[in-house]
Amino acid sequence: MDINILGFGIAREIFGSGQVSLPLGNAATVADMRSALEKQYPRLGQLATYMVAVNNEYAANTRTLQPTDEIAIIPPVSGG
Amino acid sequence: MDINILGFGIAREIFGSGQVSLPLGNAATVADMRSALEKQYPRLGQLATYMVAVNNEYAANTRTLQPTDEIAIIPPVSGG
Amino acid sequence: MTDIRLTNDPLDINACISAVMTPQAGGIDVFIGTVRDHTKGKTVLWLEFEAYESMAIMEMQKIVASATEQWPLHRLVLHHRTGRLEVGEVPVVIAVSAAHRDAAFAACLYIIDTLKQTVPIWKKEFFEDGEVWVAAHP
Amino acid sequence: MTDIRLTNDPLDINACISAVMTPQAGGIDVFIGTVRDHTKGKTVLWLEFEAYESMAIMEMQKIVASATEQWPLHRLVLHHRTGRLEVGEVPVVIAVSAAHRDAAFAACLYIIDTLKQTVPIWKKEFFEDGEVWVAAHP
Repeated sequence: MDINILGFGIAREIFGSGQVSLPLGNAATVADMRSALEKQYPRLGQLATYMVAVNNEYAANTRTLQPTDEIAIIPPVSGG
Repeated sequence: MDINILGFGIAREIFGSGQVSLPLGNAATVADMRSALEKQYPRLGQLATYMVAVNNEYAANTRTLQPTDEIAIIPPVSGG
Repeated sequence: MTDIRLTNDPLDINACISAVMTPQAGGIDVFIGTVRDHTKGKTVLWLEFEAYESMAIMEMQKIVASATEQWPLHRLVLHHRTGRLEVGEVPVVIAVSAAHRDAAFAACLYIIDTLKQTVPIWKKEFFEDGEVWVAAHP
Repeated sequence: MTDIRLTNDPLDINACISAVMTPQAGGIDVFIGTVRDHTKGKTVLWLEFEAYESMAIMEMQKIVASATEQWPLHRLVLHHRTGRLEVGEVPVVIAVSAAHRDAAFAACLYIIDTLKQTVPIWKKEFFEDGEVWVAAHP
């Protein structure tokens, strides 16, 4: 399946775009997505940390992804 | 000596005036003044507590009073 | 910069906040006291605040000096009102700016807590059936 | 009453405070973030705030719900700004009213602390010699 991934802040700059598409095996998890994404965008692995949001909520690494999910990369937040 | 005593809040109402005069022995202390004052104004002794200020500062009971001191009765404060 | 004031006039919250704003500050904490419409289940009609003015100013200065010693603050405003205040009106405004928010919060809380313990200001509550000097009796 | 907002427009501090005033409240605590002119010794020219809007609103709602569960509050306003902000401008305003000041202070501090940890908003600092996404790198 192909999943779409939103990028914000420095992730958006690393992607060179606010959204990228990534091919993943069916039943891929957040952890699988992280690995594939960091292979394609090595600068992502150099961040202090980053979270993954699925459908506007922080998601655990074990969560299985669906092609219809809204998935986003959340670099360390710095609002306020 | 005669000392002048300022009253605020409920103390002013107990005195019936913002200032009263009280005869005290020379070298009288704050404690002496409290006793004499409570004899004259028994309702003062019924307050939750009250402090005495001398020259705009809270004063200990052992402090000796001078006729030139600015003395004030400070009932429980309730500002803010 | 610190600005301490005891006044019969309505307090200007906006002016207090503007006065503590500075490009060096990262955070501002503001405490605004307001007159509540009830106390212990009884309806409050209005309040009257009385102060021992000269001493109140001195005690407010002590509190502000202590706060600026305890925390790295940029600017500080402490205004207290006296006289008759209606429900909803503002007896006190404290505004503190600091490089970091923790200092601003801690100082602001310290100032209002200490003011309520040490500054010679008295509040009388007026009810339909009488009036009470707050905290005067056990 | 709670009012949560994420906006590109300048925040109106006065309106935030007026919105939480109520005759039931005895105290209001307000936190105002301001853009500092320096960070780690370097001069900041301006900031840019970017948000993942739909999720940021949801996280702000969670924080507000958690605060109103933890403390007895009357009214609560949480406004955050996005886009370019100059030094001295205001990225965030939090205003909380409660019957007692301790609840207002605690809730206000909890909200800003948690917002800085969980709400997907990002700040980029612009210096004379470059730009940095705050906290992105170790």
